[in-house]
Order: sequence, then structure tokens, then C-alpha cells
Amino acid sequence: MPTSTRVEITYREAVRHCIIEEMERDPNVFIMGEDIGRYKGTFRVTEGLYDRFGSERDDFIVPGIARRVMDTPIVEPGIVGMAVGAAMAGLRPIVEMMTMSFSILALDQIINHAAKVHYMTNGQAKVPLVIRGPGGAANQLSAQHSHSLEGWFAHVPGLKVVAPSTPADAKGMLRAAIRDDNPVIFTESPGLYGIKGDVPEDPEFIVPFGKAKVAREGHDLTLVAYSRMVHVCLSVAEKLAAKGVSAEVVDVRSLLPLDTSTIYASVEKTHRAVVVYEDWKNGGYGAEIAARIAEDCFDSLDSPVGRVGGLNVPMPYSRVLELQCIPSDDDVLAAVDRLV
Amino acid sequence: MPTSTRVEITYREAVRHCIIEEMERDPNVFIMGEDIGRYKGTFRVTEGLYDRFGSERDDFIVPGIARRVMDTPIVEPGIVGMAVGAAMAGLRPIVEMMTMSFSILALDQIINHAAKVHYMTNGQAKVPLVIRGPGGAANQLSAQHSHSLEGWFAHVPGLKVVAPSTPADAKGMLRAAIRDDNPVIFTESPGLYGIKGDVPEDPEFIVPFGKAKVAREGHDLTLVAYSRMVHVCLSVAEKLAAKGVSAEVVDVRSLLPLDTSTIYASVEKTHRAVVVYEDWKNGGYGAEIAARIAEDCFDSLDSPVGRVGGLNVPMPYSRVLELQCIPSDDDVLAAVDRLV
Amino acid sequence: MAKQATSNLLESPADLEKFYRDMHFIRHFERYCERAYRQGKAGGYLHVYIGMEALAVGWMTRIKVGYDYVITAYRDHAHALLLGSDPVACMAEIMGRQGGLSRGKGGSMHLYDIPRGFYGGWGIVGGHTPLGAGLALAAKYRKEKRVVLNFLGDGASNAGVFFEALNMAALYELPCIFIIENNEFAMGTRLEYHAADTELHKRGFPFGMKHERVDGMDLLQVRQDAKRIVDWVRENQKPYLVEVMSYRFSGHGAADNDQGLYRSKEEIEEAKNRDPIHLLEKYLREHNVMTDEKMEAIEQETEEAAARVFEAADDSPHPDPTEVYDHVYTDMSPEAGH
Amino acid sequence: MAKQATSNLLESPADLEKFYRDMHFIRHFERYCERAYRQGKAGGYLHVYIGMEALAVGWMTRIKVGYDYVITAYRDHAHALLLGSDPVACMAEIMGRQGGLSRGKGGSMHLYDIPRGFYGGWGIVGGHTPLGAGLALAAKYRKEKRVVLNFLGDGASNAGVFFEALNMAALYELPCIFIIENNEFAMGTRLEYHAADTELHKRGFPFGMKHERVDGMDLLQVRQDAKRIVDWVRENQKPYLVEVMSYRFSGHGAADNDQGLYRSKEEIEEAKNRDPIHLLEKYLREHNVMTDEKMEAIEQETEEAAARVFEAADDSPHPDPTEVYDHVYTDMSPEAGH
Ligand SMILES: Cc1ncc(C[n+]2csc(CCOP(=O)(O)OP(=O)(O)O)c2C)c(N)n1
Ligand SMILES: Cc1ncc(C[n+]2csc(CCOP(=O)(O)OP(=O)(O)O)c2C)c(N)n1
Ligand SMILES: [Mg+2]
Ligand SMILES: [Mg+2]
Repeated sequence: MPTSTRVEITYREAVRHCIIEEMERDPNVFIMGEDIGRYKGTFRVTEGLYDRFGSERDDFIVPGIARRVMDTPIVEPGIVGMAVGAAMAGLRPIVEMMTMSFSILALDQIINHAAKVHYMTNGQAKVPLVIRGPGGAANQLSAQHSHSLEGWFAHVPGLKVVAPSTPADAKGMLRAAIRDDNPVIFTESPGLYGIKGDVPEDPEFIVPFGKAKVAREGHDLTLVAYSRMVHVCLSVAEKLAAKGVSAEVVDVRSLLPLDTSTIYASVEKTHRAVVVYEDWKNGGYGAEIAARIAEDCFDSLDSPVGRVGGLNVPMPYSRVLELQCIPSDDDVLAAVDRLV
Repeated sequence: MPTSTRVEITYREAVRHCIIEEMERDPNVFIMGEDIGRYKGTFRVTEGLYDRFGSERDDFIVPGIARRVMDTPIVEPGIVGMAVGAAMAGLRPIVEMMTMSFSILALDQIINHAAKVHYMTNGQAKVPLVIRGPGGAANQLSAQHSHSLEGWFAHVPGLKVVAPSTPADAKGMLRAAIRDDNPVIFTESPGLYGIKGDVPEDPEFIVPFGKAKVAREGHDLTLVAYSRMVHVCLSVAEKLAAKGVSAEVVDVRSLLPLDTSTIYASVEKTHRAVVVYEDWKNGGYGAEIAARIAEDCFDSLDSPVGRVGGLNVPMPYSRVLELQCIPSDDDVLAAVDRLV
Repeated sequence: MAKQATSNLLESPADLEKFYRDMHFIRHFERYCERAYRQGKAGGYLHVYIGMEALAVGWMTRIKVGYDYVITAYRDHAHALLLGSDPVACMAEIMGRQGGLSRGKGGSMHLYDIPRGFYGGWGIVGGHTPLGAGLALAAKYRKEKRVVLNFLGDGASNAGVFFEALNMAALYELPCIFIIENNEFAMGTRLEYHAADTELHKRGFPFGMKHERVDGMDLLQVRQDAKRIVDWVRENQKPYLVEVMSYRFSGHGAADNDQGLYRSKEEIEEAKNRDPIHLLEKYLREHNVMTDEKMEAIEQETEEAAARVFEAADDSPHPDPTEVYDHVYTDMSPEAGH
Repeated sequence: MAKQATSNLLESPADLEKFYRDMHFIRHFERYCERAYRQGKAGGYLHVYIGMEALAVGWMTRIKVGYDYVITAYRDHAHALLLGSDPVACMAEIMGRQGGLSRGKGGSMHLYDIPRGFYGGWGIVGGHTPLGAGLALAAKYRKEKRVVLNFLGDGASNAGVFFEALNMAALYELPCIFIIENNEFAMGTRLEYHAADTELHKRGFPFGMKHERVDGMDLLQVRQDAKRIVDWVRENQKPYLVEVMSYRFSGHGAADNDQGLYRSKEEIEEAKNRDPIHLLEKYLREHNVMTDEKMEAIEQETEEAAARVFEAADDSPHPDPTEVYDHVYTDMSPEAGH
């Protein structure tokens, strides 16, 4: 990695800065979504973009709608479909999903259109498209607004799916996503927007897909996670250290492509693994990761591969109940206890 | 199981007969979908229903649209949404998806509406809804028409998901589905419609959910599958028998709820397992089943749990390429070879 | 003492008082919701109906409560209250408590009171609109004479599934009234930035559906239009699309702190000239139905009633953690544990 | 020898001959597709354009090939051919061969020829319509003067996403022509059973979009309307919704063997009175543009040309099994193996 000055910024800023830098670099990069322009985005990720890219008369597609920071109606299928068409014709759209939960409405457009056209055309058409937004539970958003969908997307050939956990990774991977010629699902987490971290200022700083990262080294067991759950695992590792157990934390970062070598190398060292994810436990992508470890590290494993996932219930509104659903330090600790 | 006369009928007939019997039994049961009435369904499952339930003037909701065999426009979200509303108000709709591939368009309605309202209302409203149709690849239907989606559905709390492999199970489980007060995803397979089997004639014959079935007994290894892949596994078991290897085949039948005890009992006997599914290998529901076996039968396993899934590519049109994608006897045999 | 009420009243004095009371109660209730949110007693997304009271009161008082069906989006408190749901149960739900309509599982966006015909309470913009058509289908299937009020927002009226529902409702001639609550904003997006033509009632036209734009601020006008249309739909058993013009006085949700991004203070003040409560007061005054003192008294009584509701709801305990698994299914539990 | 062509011709004799040839060629091509299907050389779903030739010929001859963008659903052979795609590559694709436009990965429903501006070839009913709006967005974003022809079926015109696309195209003033190919059927469902109002062009109305119903059988009329509308859209850079009336002479797809379920033989015969090829022949005859002998010769030449295409495509090898992993991504392979 090139040495470059680093600044401490939030995850939110990391995403925003990357979008701005890429839009400045490449006139074909633009962003569209609900309330992202004048309203600055519900999570304020796109703050400042409308003014920056909509300062001249010529910058508007029609009066009030900035050409490169396009406010849209609340029509996720239509938005994504339009972005796919624009991408096929040479633009590089970034679609903000107000929350990734709403991408459920656009799944046909994502899976049947964005993900397949490169294949169906045998490479004639490509879809350089990024779909990004907060994924996962926040604070009492209830059953319809708290989905973790990255596991579904990671099931779909033709998509790439990433879920960075730090500001630096967010910035570096979003740049990789925007420059990628394939459709990329970029999952943020409402719980991560406020966290801070050192981020290289280099406008060419890229974190390539398909590389997991050892977020903390350890030798007794491996915790495998992505997005916000990495932080839960780091906190658990801290608590385990106090008990004399040394946990390694692998931050998957990129679900598709998945870097199994880094995961396997860790498990082969520690002989034990727990996979942690916020999504519903049953059938989440953690099952895939666990199944692979169990199969491919069979001879190295001293105990069964553990899994910690969200409870298999629609997300309840009550905070008391909601907290039951989202995996916590204690849940991971309990899984570790079952293991060692 | 009560002794009752059995008749040999096709899978298609089993589904059709069950629908007719349940519609005759309960005036609240009705079926809706695209081209299911006058046109009899593209796979001819609903043949005869329009005439049977649309013979009197009163049987029509408006002229030409039979009240209980409702032809719809091609609007999967609208159809499912309408069915959910009707179900909440006390009807028991069966929605035919022309192919389950099109249920992608209706996922918001299925997941955010059908699956959640019982929970969100704390039990005030229920959604007795069956969504059924052919799922999986057929013959050169290309990338957009060949999806296996049962794994996605099985990930969603609030849904029940079944995928019977025989005419008898199709009839018995469809009856269970129609009488169930929860939304049920009932996956058929285009490749199964023509197969024949003995089916009890008893109009109360039910195969309850959550019970897997040992489709063939064996002691050297366990093949776990559902829907059409059960037949692939049975054929593989036959071939293995010729080589002196005794394979047990477990037909999962019901993905959610999942009967792990039957699966585990088999694996604890054979010490080896391969999970076979037609869906894309990466992130398919087979990963969940494999992860569970690997975790819960850890001490019984003599080798890693194998998996055979569809290739991780959008389904190509060419028959030569398509046949590469769908798991075949040889693919399962190869997985068994890696194991033993 | 009040003078004799004028004789050409559109409604009985008793009814007028009831409506006036309801509108005040809703507004106070909503203010207590906002307070609950500020105090951290309510979380998530919370959307109040302030400024739109005449709309719900006018329409909901024209149906057969408990017989007709009502469904709406997440801005749903007024609808539940007007169907007679226990206000404490509503507020307790909004606070996520055991005493709530759904024992805290639904929250502000997901109120339901099925015995009263209230089918929610839905969070996906536009998503519930085909459900409303489905409720109407059930009624028609059983050859009943129910009517469905299917409320949605102006922003929701762009959603594809809404058009699918319109076509099906017209095709099958379902007794469903699609009511676009046009409050001029979809979150931070002004009507003209989300709809190519801002006359949203026109969306009924391609389906041969009766459609019109009506007022939503003058309660007595709302009541008249509502009666005419509800009666027509009940009688003819065909759908109707109504665009009701209103205005959102509050932010989009309780967390919307930056309204300057999409509208000016002056615009809000201007809109408040048509505050539905003031319009009704004007009528009551002009027609000698009620004295100013009486009006003030009602305003205060309803404030106190809302305060009592708030307190009572706040006394309700949080759900027991074990309840998390209840009612995922009617007949089984999901697999437990992390 | 032919008499002198009359002087009030709408098109030049050379053009007329070209169109006549194109229409015949398309029809023969489609017949060979059906033959390929019967012989098991094509599989899956295969939908031919027989009876609708004037529609595609009329519209596709009014755009700038290779500059303007075209997108349609799965009934897409004619569109590709008219944009100048190699007929052998089209047929080979339909047979799933290496010589196909997508080396057999797409098939009949998924023809693409991007250098010619042909963006497919899509199988999800209605699903491609926002993509067409997106193509228009790209053109407008780059400040070009392209026009997009966005074809869809009458059945597809009920799909929610189509309305979302209409609204956005009108809101952003995109140069997109939505062309509903109204062939009176959506698979086995007659127009009046799927659309509450069968005048589908009305669907442009709620978005303030220009909209009209035009004929799709009389080529010269089609050409006139197409020119007028394409020119208007190019000039004004705004969308347009056109409903083009046609009729499907064949079954829905090659496997649709039971057309009696939704229409009578008489109806088909009746419709054939307006067979676009015969209508053009009548014109050619009445205006002395072409002798019957010449017409017969063209019919035969195009038949032979289609036959040669069929043979050449059939000579193309099947893809190599290893190709299955190619082009899932632009820059990496998916994980291999079962
Ligand atoms: C499908 C979907 N997309 C986005 C959102 C986020 N969202 C919630 S409310 C809202 C605005 C809706 O406006 P409108 O329909 O006019 O209703 P109002 O809030 O004015 O009552 C948005 C964008 C959502 N809930 N669902
Ligand atoms: C979303 C979806 N639902 C169902 C189908 C199955 N299907 C394919 S074509 C078709 C009929 C479409 O009719 P229309 O849009 O009029 O086009 P036409 O075939 O007449 O050209 C149907 C139902 C599909 N491909 N996609
Ligand atoms: Mg609004
Ligand atoms: Mg058609």
C-alpha cells in the first residue's frame, strides 16, 4: 500500500468523500436515489453533493433535478432499472437505496437485469453499477425496515457483494466498486456511519475485492464476520483476552468474491471457528461460510464450526425485543463457550 | 397412515386433484394466477378448473373472470398483494406462479407483507396463502426463467417452504399447505409434472410439514435432497449399489420447518453426507443443511459434508451449456467419490 | 350562553362537536407521540397526522365501522383512533409496550385493529395498496356490500404496484376507494419533483376508473365528498380514485429536523391559514354552534385526555423478552436462539 | 413488364421494394425458427413476429441505426434483423450455437447486438421498460440527440414497473418512445381480460405524456406515424407513448398448441384480411410499383435466403462446455464446479 497521509473521518464521510472524488474524476459517474439531492439523504451521506454538482444552470436535467445528483420518486424497481439501462449505455450510476431493505422491491431488476446481461450478451454489454445504502437493523425500525440482504445478493452470480466495516475499507472498497465494470452491492450499516477511523487521503486509494482482512490476531479460535458484526467480534475478542483466550477476528469484507484462503489460514492456525452475522440465522450467508470451513478445513477442526446469527423472527419494534434479535457480545461469547 | 385405496397418477394430477378437492370442501379456497382459467395454466396444472368452477352465471366475478379460478394480468406483485389482502379478510387463496422464477417480482409482497403480518399484528391477522408453481430449470428456458428460489424463501421467518418430490407427497403436502393458516411456498418442478406414483385417494390424506422421509435406506453414506434432485440421488444410489456402496437417500420435503432429526439420524448411522440441490451452489439452502450437519453431527462424521449444487452462473440457453449447470448423476457420484 | 345555532347547518350540532373533539384529540395525541419520541419512549420512524385531521375524520366517519375495511401506510395513528381503537393501546404500541395493539411488535408504523376492520399500518411505500384491493376482493367474493378505504400518500402514488392494484380493482370491479392523501410532500421531496403531472387523481383515468380531486381541509366539504363517494362505491360496487388535497404541518417523521431543505417557514404559515381545526372553528362560530369558551374547553379537555393516554400507556410494561418468538406462526415456533 | 408507378407514391419504389423484401424475409425467418423448434434445434420459449411485420419495419426504418437505441421483450427477432444484425448470427443464437450473437448464451428471447444499438431481448414481462428509460437518460445526460424505441407488449403494459418508467421518463423529459405492440393477446389472455380499459395509450395521460393509438398493419401508415413521432421526440426531447394496433397470427410461443382456448379460427382468418404483407401488396399493385411476378419472385428469394440462413446457422457448432463460465463477470470467473 502506498504511504499516504491519513485523516480521521467517519464512515459516513468516507463514503461521501469517495463519491465526490469519483464524480470529479469521471464525468460518467453520477448518483441517483430518493431524497439524496436537496434533502441530502436520510442518513446525510450525500450532504453537499447537490450544491457541488448542481451549481450551474446546465447541471440540471430538468429544473430542480440535478443531472449528476438525481432525486427520484419512490420507485426502487424503476430506479434500478433506469440505472441498468444508463449503465449499459456507458454511464456509471451509483444508486442510493434509502435503506437496503427497499432493495427487495428491486430484486427483479438487480438479479434478472443487472446481474445477467453481461452473461446473456456474452460480454457485449456491461453494467457498471453500484447499489449502496445502509443494511441491517438500526433502532426500532420494525419488521419491514431492518433487513440484512447481503446474503441473498451473495447468492447471485453476476453480482459482487461487499460489506466493509471501517471507514478506510468503506472508502477503498467503494472506489473499487465505482470503478468495477460489474454490478456491485455495497452494504453499509446504519450503526457504522458514526464510527471514526484513519483513512488514506490518496484519491487512488483502493481496497480490492476478494481479500479478507485479519482485524485482530489470535491463536485459540477464529471469529469470522463482516460489517458491523466485526466490531462485536472485536469487542468479544477483547473480553476473551481478559479471560486468557486469544481470538483472531477475520473481517470478510467481500462476500462475493469470497476470500476463503484468509479464512482457512486462520482456522488452520486456531482449529476453531465461529461465524457471526446479523441476518436471520437460518439460511443466512454465514451458513455458506460455515459450510465451507467445515468441509475444507475438516482435518484442522477441533470442534464444530459455530454460528451466531440474528433470531429467526421478523424484527419486532419494541427495543426490548429488538435487542433480543440482534447478535450481541454475549451471544458470541456463549457460542465460543459452547466451542471451547 | 390410514389404509386407503391408492391410484397411480402424475405429479401434475396430484396437484390438480388436491386443488379441486380442497375447493370443493371449502368455499373460501380459490385459485388465481396468469392464464390459469380459460388457458388452463401453461403447465396445464389447472386444466378443467375453469369449467368446473365457472359453470354458472353466478360463478363469475365479472363476465369472463371466474370467481374461484381467477385469471389475472401479468402483475406478480399485484397478484400476491391482492391475495394477501384477501387472505387477511378470511379467504384462502392459492396463487399460481406461472413459474416460481416470477416470484422474484413479488418478493416484497411475500416477505414484507405475507410473511410478517401475523407477527406485526401479534396474531390478530393471519395469511392462509399458498404460492405454488414450477421452480427450477426446465429445458433451455434461459437465464431469467430457470431460478430455484426455495432457498431464499426458506430464509424468511413467517413463511413455510416445501418442495415435494413425489405425486403422493405433492398431494398430501399441498393439502397441508392449503389448510395451513400461514403463508406457504409450495415448489413444484417442471421436470416432475410427468412422473407417476401411487397416491391415496382419501380426500383427507395429508403429509404434514416438518417431516423428512427416508426415500431409500442405506448404511454407507447419506444423500440429502429435495424436489427433483431426490430422483437424481435415487438414481445415484442405484449406481452406487452396483458398486457395492449402500447410499441412504433422505428426501427433505419440507425446508421450513426443517426436520433435522431425520437427517441427523441418517448421518449418525452412515457417518457421511452429501447435500444435493439444483440452486446455485454458493449460498443455496444446501449450505444451511450442510452447515447444520457439520455442526451437530460433528462427532459422527468420518469425512467432510459434501455438497453438490448448480453451477454459479446465470442459466445459459444452449442445451450443452445448460446441462453443465444442472447437477447430474455424475456430479453427485463425483462428490461421493471425493468423500469415500 | 351560545346563541341558537343557525338552522341551515350541514350537520347536527352534536355531530359537529364530536368531529371537533376528534380533530383536537388526534392533534394532541400526535403531539404526545412527538413528545414520546423526544423522550426516547418511542423510537424508529414515527409519522404524525397534524394538519391532515379533517381528511381522516371526514372519510372515516362515513363508513360502517367494524364492517367496512380500512388500510393505510405508516402515517396511521388517526385512522386507528377514528375506528375506535383504544387510544391507550395505540399509544402503548407506539411506545412498544405490552399494552399495545400488537404488544409492541408493530410500533407506530404498524398499528392494526382487525376486529374494527383496521388492517394497518404498513411501512413499504405503496406496498399495501394491492392488499386493500384484496380486502375488497374478499368482500366481493362473499357477495357482501362492504367498502374499502385504501389510503396512500402522494409519494406512494408513483409506486408500480399501486397501478397494478388500480388495474385489477377496475378489471374486477372491486368496491375499493383509493384515497391519495396528497399532503404535497414525499419525505423531503415536493410533489412536482416526484410526479410528472401533479394531478394525481388522473391516475385512475387509464383504467376507466372514476377519479377526482377533492379538498381535505374543510371538514364539512370532506364529509360531503366522502359520503357521495362511499355511497356510490357501495351502491355500484366499483372502485374509485380520490385525491384529497391536504398539507403536512409537521416534518415527515419525528426525526425530520431540517424542513428548511424543502420548504420555507412562510409556506407552512400560509398553509396554516387552512388549518382544518381553524376552518371548522370558523364554521362553528359563524353558525353559532359553539362559543369560543366551549371550543377552548374542548381543546383543553382533549389535551388532558391525551395526557392521560400518554401516562397510562407509559405505565404499561415492556414486553417480556421471551415474547419475541410469539406469533411468527399461528401454529409453531421458529427455531430459537442465535 | 410493370406499368409506370403512379406519381403520387408515398415512398420511393426502391424503398418500397426494400420494405416488402424485409417483411417477407422476417416472416420466412420466423417460419424457419418454428421449424427449428419442431426439429428440436431450438428449445425453451420461442416467440415469432408473424403478422406484426409492418410494425417493426415501419418503426425501425425511421430511426438512425447504430445511433438510436432499441430495446424490447422476448419477441425480438424482427427488431434485431431490422437493425442489420447478421441473420445467421440471429438464427444461430436461436439454435444456441457458437455462431450466435451471444454464442448461445441468450437464445431466442435474449438477442442483443450492442454495436447496432440493440439492447435486447428480455424475458421478464415489463421488466425492461425502465432500462429503456435509462438508455434515454444516458443520451440526455450526455446531451446527445438520440431517440430510444422501447417496445413492450399489451400484457406488459399492466406491469407496475412500466408505470414507474413512464412517470420518470416524463418527469425527467427523456427522449424515449414507449411503443406498446398491442397484438390483442398476452399469452392466452385476451386484451379485455387483462386491461381494465383496452385503450392502452391512455396510460400516458396521467403523466402529461403525449400518447396515441396508431395502426400497425398498414406499413405506409405506420411509417408516417413513426416518422412524425420519432421526429417530434428527437426535436423536443420528451417521451411519447404509442399504442400500435396489430395482431398475433401465430400462437404465443412455438409451444402454444391450443389457441382454440382463447380465439376462434374465424377470428384469425378475419384478422388475416389485414395481413400487413397483403396490405402492402395491394398498395404495390394499385400503384403499379410491382408486378405480381416480381412479388412472387421476392417471396421466393426471401424464402431461399431464410433457408440458407437456417442451414448456415445449423452448421455452427454448439458452444464448448467450458464456455459456461465465460462472461459471468467482466474481470473474474465465478467459483467453478458443482
Ligand atoms: C419502498 C419504500 N421506499 C422508501 C421508503 C422510505 N420512505 C418512507 S415514507 C417516504 C415518503 C412517502 O411519502 P408519501 O407517500 O407522500 O406519504 P406521506 O409520508 O406524505 O404520508 C419514504 C421515501 C419506504 N418506506 N418504502
Ligand atoms: C413477470 C413475468 N410474468 C410472466 C411471464 C410469462 N409470460 C411470458 S410472455 C407472457 C405474455 C405477455 O404478453 P404481451 O406483453 O402482450 O406480449 P406478446 O407476447 O403479446 O408480445 C407471459 C405471461 C414472464 N415472462 N414474466
Ligand atoms: Mg405525502
Ligand atoms: Mg400481446
